[in-house]
Amino acid sequence: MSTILIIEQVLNGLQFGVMLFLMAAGLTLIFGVMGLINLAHGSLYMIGAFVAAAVAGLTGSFLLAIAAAMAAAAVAGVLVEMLVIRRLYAADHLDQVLATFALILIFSEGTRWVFGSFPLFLDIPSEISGPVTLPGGIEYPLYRLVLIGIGLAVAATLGWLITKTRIGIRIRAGENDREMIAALGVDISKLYTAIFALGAALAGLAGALVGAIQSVQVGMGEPVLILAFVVIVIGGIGSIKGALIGSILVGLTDTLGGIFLPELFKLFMAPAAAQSAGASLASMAIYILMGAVLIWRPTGLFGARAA
Amino acid sequence: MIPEKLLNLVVLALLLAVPYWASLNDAPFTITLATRATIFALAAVGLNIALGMGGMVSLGHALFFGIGGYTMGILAFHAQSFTPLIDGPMVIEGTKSMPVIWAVAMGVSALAALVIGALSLRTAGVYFIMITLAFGQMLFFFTISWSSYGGEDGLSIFLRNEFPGLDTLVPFNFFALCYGLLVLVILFNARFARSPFGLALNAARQSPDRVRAVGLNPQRLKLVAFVISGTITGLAGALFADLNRFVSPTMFSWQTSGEIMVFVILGGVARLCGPVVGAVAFVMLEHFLGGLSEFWHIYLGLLLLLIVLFARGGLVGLVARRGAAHD
Amino acid sequence: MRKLLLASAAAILCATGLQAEVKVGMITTLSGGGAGLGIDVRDGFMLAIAQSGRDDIEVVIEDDQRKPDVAVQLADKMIQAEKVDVMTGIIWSNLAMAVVPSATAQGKFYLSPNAGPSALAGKGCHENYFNVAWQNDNLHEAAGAYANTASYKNSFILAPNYPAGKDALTGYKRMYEGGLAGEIFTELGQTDYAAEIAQIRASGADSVFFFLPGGMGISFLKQYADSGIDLPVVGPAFSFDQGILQAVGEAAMGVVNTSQWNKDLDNPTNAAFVETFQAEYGRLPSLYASQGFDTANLLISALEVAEPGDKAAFRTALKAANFDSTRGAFAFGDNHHPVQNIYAREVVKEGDVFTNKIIGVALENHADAYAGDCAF
Amino acid sequence: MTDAVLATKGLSKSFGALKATDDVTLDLRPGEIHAVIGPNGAGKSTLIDQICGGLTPDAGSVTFLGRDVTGRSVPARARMGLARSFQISQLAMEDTVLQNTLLGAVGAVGSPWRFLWPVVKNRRLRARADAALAQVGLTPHAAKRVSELSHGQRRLLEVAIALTLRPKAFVMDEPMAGLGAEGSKALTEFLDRLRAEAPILLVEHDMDAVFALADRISVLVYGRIIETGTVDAIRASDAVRAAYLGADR
Repeated sequence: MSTILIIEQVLNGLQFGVMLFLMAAGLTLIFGVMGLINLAHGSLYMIGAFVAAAVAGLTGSFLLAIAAAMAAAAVAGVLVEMLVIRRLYAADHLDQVLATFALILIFSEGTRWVFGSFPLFLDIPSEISGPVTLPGGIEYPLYRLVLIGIGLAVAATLGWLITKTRIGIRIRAGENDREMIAALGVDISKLYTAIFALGAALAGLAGALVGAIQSVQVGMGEPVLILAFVVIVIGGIGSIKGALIGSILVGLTDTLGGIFLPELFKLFMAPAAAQSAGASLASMAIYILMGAVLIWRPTGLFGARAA
Repeated sequence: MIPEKLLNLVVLALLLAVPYWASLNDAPFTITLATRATIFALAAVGLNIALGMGGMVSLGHALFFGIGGYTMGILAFHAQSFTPLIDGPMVIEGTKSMPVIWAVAMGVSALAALVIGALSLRTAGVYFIMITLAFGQMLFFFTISWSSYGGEDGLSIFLRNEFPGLDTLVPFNFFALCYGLLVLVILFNARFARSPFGLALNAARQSPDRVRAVGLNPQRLKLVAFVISGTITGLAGALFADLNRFVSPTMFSWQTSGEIMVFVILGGVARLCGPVVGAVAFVMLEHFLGGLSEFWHIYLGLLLLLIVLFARGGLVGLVARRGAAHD
Repeated sequence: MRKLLLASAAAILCATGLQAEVKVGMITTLSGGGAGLGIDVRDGFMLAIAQSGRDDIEVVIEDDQRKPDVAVQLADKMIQAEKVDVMTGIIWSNLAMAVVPSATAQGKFYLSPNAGPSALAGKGCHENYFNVAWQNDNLHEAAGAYANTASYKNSFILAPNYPAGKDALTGYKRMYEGGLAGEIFTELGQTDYAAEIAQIRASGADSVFFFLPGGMGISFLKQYADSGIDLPVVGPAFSFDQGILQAVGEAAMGVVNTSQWNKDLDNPTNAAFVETFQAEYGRLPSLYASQGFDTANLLISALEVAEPGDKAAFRTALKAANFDSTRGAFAFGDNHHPVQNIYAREVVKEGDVFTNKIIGVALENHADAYAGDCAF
Repeated sequence: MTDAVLATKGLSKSFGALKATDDVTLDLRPGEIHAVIGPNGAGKSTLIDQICGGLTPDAGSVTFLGRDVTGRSVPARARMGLARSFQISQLAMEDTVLQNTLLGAVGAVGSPWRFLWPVVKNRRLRARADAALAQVGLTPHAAKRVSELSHGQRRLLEVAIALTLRPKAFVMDEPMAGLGAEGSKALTEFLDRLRAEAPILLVEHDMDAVFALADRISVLVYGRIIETGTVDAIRASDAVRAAYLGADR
C-alpha cells in the first residue's frame, strides 16, 4: 500500500468527518443548551438535500440550491421547535425520543408524498467537479476538498460564535444555568428557537453538500443521524470542540477501518475470508470505538455535564 | 376512570377472547395478528422493567429480541438440516423443541444483558441511550455479514418448532402458548414490582443517593433489572421467530428498538399492562391504517406525537387511574 | 385512459358484489427507500391485468415496507384471510426467502417478478414456484461474459457485504476469464465510496465491475465520475434502471450494463408495452415494470388454460409460458427459472432523458448455474 | 479517643485550588450529640460526604466502630450502621411513606434479592419499618405518598428511614433546614430522645437547636476546625466570635 493511497484515504476520512461535524454541531448545541435529544435531526438533513435537488433542478444554480436548502431546513426546524419541541424541554429523555421518532415517520413519508418514491438528481456544479492534482502527485476530487474547506470554515465560525460573541455568551450561559439567563432578561424561548434554527440550517447545508455526491432519497437521514449521535457521544455532549474531534475520529475510523482491517486480516487468513471478516469488523468499528470511549470516559472526551 | 386492575383484567380477557372467537369462526389471520400483538407485548413488558421501573432508557433492546430470534433460528436450522451446532470433541445438536429453545434463548439473552448492562451502566442519561444503541448496531452489522446463517437474507425455518403434547401448527395452540407465557411474565412482573427488589429498584430510579445511604448498591440493582428485562425480551424474540418461521438482521435494527419503546410509551410507562395495550394498539393501527393509505406512517407519527404531548400516561393513563400505591 | 384504468383497477380491488374467480395476492414494497421498485412492478402488473380485460381477477396489494417480518405477516394474511390462489410481488431476495418457501409449502403458486435467490433455484426449488425475472446471478454472469468480449484482463470488483453481494461477485467470476485487480465488500447502505475509489485508482485495474443496488449505486457512480478515473465500468441493470438513472445523470453516460430487457427490444409486445405504460403513468417503464407486466401476462396465459384449483394442469400451463413476453422469446428451464437472452446495454441520453440502448447480446439462451441441483 | 464510635483524622479534600476540608479531625462518642457548625461554604457538605463515603478524601482517614472505613463505599458504611439524613430530602417521591421506610428495612436486612414475595407482607421487614414510623410518629401517614407530606414530615421520614438501619451512629445534614419554629422545636425534642439510640453527628445551621442539643460543638471555617468544645466553651471562644462575625459581615 503506497503512501499516496494512505494520504488520499486520510483526506477521505477527514472529508467524511467534517460533513459529520455539520450534523453533529447542531445536535450537540441543541442538546447542550436545551437538554433535548432530537432524533429528527436526520430529517432536516434529508429536507436540505431534497430542497437543494429541487431548486437546482429548477434554477440550475448550485449556490441558490444550497441557500434554499439551509433556509428550508431552518424553517422546518423552527416550525418543529415551535409546534412540538418547545413542549418537550421539561419532559424526560424518553418522551423526547418518542416524539422525535414520531417526527421521523412524519418527515420521511411526508417527503415521499411530496417528491415521490424515486431518488432525485443533484450534481456537482461543473466549476468544482473533477479531480485536481495535489503536491506529491495525488489526484483528488476538487469538490471533496471544497467540502473539507467548508466544514472547517463552519467549525471555525462556530468556535468564534460560541467563544467571542454576545449570542455565544448567552448560549454558554444557557448551558450552565437556565434560570440565571432568564433572570438576566434574555428571552430564553427566542434563544432556543434561534439555536434550533442554526442547528437545522447546518443539517440542511450538510444534506445539500453531500446530496451532490450521493443519492438523494427518502431515509438518507437516519444512517447519518446515528453516526452524528456516535460523534457527539464520543466528543462529549454539548461540546463543539468535542463534536469536531469526535467527527474526525469517526470519519477516520470508518474510512481507514474499511481499508486496513481486511488487509490486516489477510496476514493470517485466506483472502476471501479476510475480506469478508475485515469488512464485518470495519462496519462495527465506530460502535466499538464509541463503546470503548464511553467505558473509559463515561461522559465522552470533552463532556463535563453528566446528562 | 376505572381502576387499573379491572382494566388489566379486561385487556387480558379480550386478548384471549378475540383469537378464541377467531378459531371457532375459521379466521386464522386474526389469530396471527393476536399472536403478533402478544409477542410484541411480551418484548415490551421486558423493556418496561428496565424503562419504567429502573429508569434505564435502553434504545438497544432489539439486541435481545434479535438474540432470542437467532437462538431459535440457529438451533432449528441445525435441527432441520441435521448438522451439529458444534462439532469436534463435544457434539451439540440443534433442536426443534420449544422449551429447550426458550431456555437457551433466555440464557443467552441474560448473559448478553449482563455484559452489556455492566458496561453501559457506567454511563447515564443520553450516554446510556446511545451506548445501548451502539451495542444494538454492532450486532445488526455483524448478523448482516454473518454468512453461515444467511447474512442479510436471514434464516427460514420450514416448520414451526414443537411443544410436547401440543400441535403448534394449529394457530390457536401457538397463540395459547405465547399468551400463557405473557400472562406468566405479567404475573411475575406484578409480584416483582411489590417485592423487596422491586421496591429497591423503584427507589434506585427516583433517588439513588437514598438507596446508597441505606446500604444498597443502586447500580447493582439496575444491572439485575436490566438482565431480567433483557431475558424477557429475548424470550419474546424466540417466539417472534417461531411465529414468522424466519429470522433476519431486521430484528436487530434500531427501528425495532424504537418500536418496542413505542409499545411501552403508547400503552403507558411503568403500568403493568401498558405494554400489552400499546402492542395491541400498534398492531391494530398497523393493520387498519396500513390498509387505508400507503402513507400510513404519517398518521402513526401524528398519533404518537399527540400521545406524547397530550396523554403523558399513555393509553392506559387515559382510561385508568393508577392503582393504590401500596398493596 | 389513466382515469379509466384507475377506475377499473379500483373496481377490481373492491370486487363489488361480483365474485372474482381468481384471487392474486401481491406483496411488494410501496413505502420507504425501496418503494420505487415495488411501484414499478405493481404498475406493470396492473397494466397487463387491465389490458387483458378480465374482470374475474382480483388483485390484493399490500405494502411490505421492505421488512421481512411484515412480509411474512402479510403472506399469512393473504393465505389465511384472503385465501388467494396465486402470490407474487416481492422485490428483495431476503423477503422472498422469508415468504416463498412457506407459501409454496402451503400449496400456493408463487410467481416471482424480481427476486431470484439461488437457494430457490437449486436445492430449495419448488414445483409451484416460478421465477419470471431472472436467477440473481444471471445479470452478473452476463457482465462477466461481456467483460470477456470487451477483453478486460484485470477487473476490480465490488459489492456490499451481504449474501446478494457475494452472489454477485461469484456470478461475475463464474463467466469472467481475466484476472482480478481487487475485490472489495462494502458496507450495506454505504453512501460514501471515496475510499474504495481510491483503491481502484491505485490498483492498476483495466475495468470495474460493481453491484450496488438502489441509492448505493447512485452514490458510487456520481463519486466515481467526479474522481476523474476513466476506466470502463460494467454492472447489472439494477443501478441503471429507468427509475434511478435520472438521479445519476451524466455520471452514468456510456456505462455498460446487463439486462434481460430494454425498452428498445424489437418486438411488437414490447413496443406496445412501452407506449401504453408511458401513456398510462407518464414515465418510461423500467425493467421492474417489464417484469411485473410479464408476470401478469404469464398468469393470464395460464388462466386461459386451467384453474389454479387444478394444480397439475395450472402448473403445466405456467410451465408452457405461452404468452407474448416483452423480452421476445421466453421459456422456463426445468427449475422454473427463465432461459433467456441477456443483453449488454449502454446508457445514452435521448433528449433530456437518460436511458439505455442495447449494444449486443451478452449471453444467449442463458439458464442458471443451480438448475442441476433442483429436483421437485 | 479509642472509645469513639466515629472518628476522622486529618481529612483533606481539594477541588482545584479550593480546599474544601483541610486536616479535619473530630470524633463522635457514645451517647453524645456532636454538632458541627460553620458559615456557608465552610465545607460542611464535603465533610459529610467524606464521612459517609460519597467522596474519597485526598488525605486522612475515617474510622467507624474501630475500623478504618476510608476505602469503603457508601453502601458498605451504611450496612455497618452509619445512617445519614440529607439536607435536601432524598426520598422516592412517587412512593408512600411506608414504602420509603421499608426501603430502609430492606437495606438493613441486606437482602434485596427477593423477587416474588410482597415486601409489605414480610413480617420482619414490616416490623422494622412500623417500629421506625411509630418512633417518629408518622404511623398515621404511612399510606400517604411522600409528595403529599409537609416539609417537616419529610424530615421525620428521613430519620425514620435512618432508624430502620438500627444505626450505630447518625450523621444528619441540616435536619432543621426549612422547618418553622414549631417544627424545629418538635424535632429538637425528638433528637434529644434519639441520642439514647445512637450518637448523632449533627451538622446544623439553627443555633438554637445546636445550643439546646449539643454536648460538644466543632466550628468549621474555610475547611478547618478552629475550635471544638462544650457549648459554653464555644460561646466564650474569641476565635469563633471573630470567625462568625467576620464571616457574617
